[in-house]
Amino acid sequence: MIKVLFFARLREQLNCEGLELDCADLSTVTDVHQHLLQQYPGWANFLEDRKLLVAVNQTLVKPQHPIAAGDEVAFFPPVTGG
Amino acid sequence: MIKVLFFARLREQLNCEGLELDCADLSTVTDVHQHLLQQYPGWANFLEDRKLLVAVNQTLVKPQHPIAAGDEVAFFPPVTGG
Amino acid sequence: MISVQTADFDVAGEYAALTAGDVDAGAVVLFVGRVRELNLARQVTGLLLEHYPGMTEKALEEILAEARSRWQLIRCRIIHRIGRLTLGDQIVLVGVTSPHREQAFAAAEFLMDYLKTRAPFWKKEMTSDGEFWVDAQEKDEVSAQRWKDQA
Amino acid sequence: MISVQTADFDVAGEYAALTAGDVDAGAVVLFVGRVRELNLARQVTGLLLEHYPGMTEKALEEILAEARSRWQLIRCRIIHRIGRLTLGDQIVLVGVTSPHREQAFAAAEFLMDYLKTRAPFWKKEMTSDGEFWVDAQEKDEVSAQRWKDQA
Repeated sequence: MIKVLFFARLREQLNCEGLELDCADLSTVTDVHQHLLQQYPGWANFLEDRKLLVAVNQTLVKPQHPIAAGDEVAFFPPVTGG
Repeated sequence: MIKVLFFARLREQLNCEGLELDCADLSTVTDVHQHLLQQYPGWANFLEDRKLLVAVNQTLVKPQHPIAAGDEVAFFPPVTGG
Repeated sequence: MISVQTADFDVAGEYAALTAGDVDAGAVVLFVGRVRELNLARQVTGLLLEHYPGMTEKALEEILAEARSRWQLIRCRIIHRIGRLTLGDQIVLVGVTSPHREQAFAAAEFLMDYLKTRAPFWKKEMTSDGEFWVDAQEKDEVSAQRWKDQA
Repeated sequence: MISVQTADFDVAGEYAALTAGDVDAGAVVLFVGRVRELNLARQVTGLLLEHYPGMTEKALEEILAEARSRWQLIRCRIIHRIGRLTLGDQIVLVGVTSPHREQAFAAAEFLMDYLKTRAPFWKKEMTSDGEFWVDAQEKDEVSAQRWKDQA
């Protein structure tokens, strides 16, 4: 299993803070993304935003980053702190 | 008459804080400089330092700057505050 | 040192901590970011700051380590507030000390540029027209990018 | 506002004065310069700061006016001490507030660069080998020059 988290505007758009996924068939962040789109077609408008960032285990990564059981995968909009 | 001032290292080298000069024959800062060199030959070593700055009435100026009665002319080394 | 907190911070105390008992730091630079009324032509009455607990601290530590590898820094401090803030409130503090002023300025600007583009904080603005998530600004990414070109 | 004084200054009070009752300044930058022990490989025990009374204030006012013409600044503060200072003592404070952080940083750096090359202050260092006037550094003139290139 992996843990998936959503933050800020994306969290509100999906009305979801996070969920758990069986990762047996998921080897990269892109696979996680595709899986979410298939499972929740209503999220496409929001999840397909090309500006979204993704972190695996709290480090920013690229879409081709590998995924392993126990990982924490977070999707969120560009950051706006400071 | 004009007032001439010296600061910091230059003041110590000349052992002089300032003096007054008749400015009847002095029309520029360069004239003041030349006059001082003639009147105080022992100052040449210090007054001929090309890095010296000069201010007329408390504003930095170039050697060709004009001089008038009542002016305050200051010679000093490059500044080192801050 | 890094803090992510809902509580306000005391600039005087932070300055004292950055300089106490030190005779090597010729230069101290402090930056404080505050909630301002007018942002990109919107009339703001307050902010809500969301963050990603855990990752925020990790990202800030990485940014700080990067700054320390680039410049000769003696002490560094980052404080970022989260939660609800109102007009004039302090949001963020970056403080650095260095033997040299140009390094202290560069490090403080770098820390702010990287914090703004790499640390997981998100601002929601309260305005008379409702609440809106703030969009990331292109100019912040451009500011952050110039440090990469120098590396 | 500008002060040239023998007395020490209080960073906390200056920060408060720069920000009190203001909701426009999203960014505050404070720089403090201090007497450090090791300067250009010399072991320093103290400083004597000489200045040109009257011209100093005039020069600082001109530098401040120049900064205000270049950037959108809300409040500005320069304090420079004169007389005898010891290790760790505060020498100079530059504080600016602006709606924008990049402008606050640029203005504070500009003020320090110009102050260091255009305001009539001179430092004499006390060391174990005696007292020595500090030579102006080429790098300070280079720093100041880059603002000219941008004008």
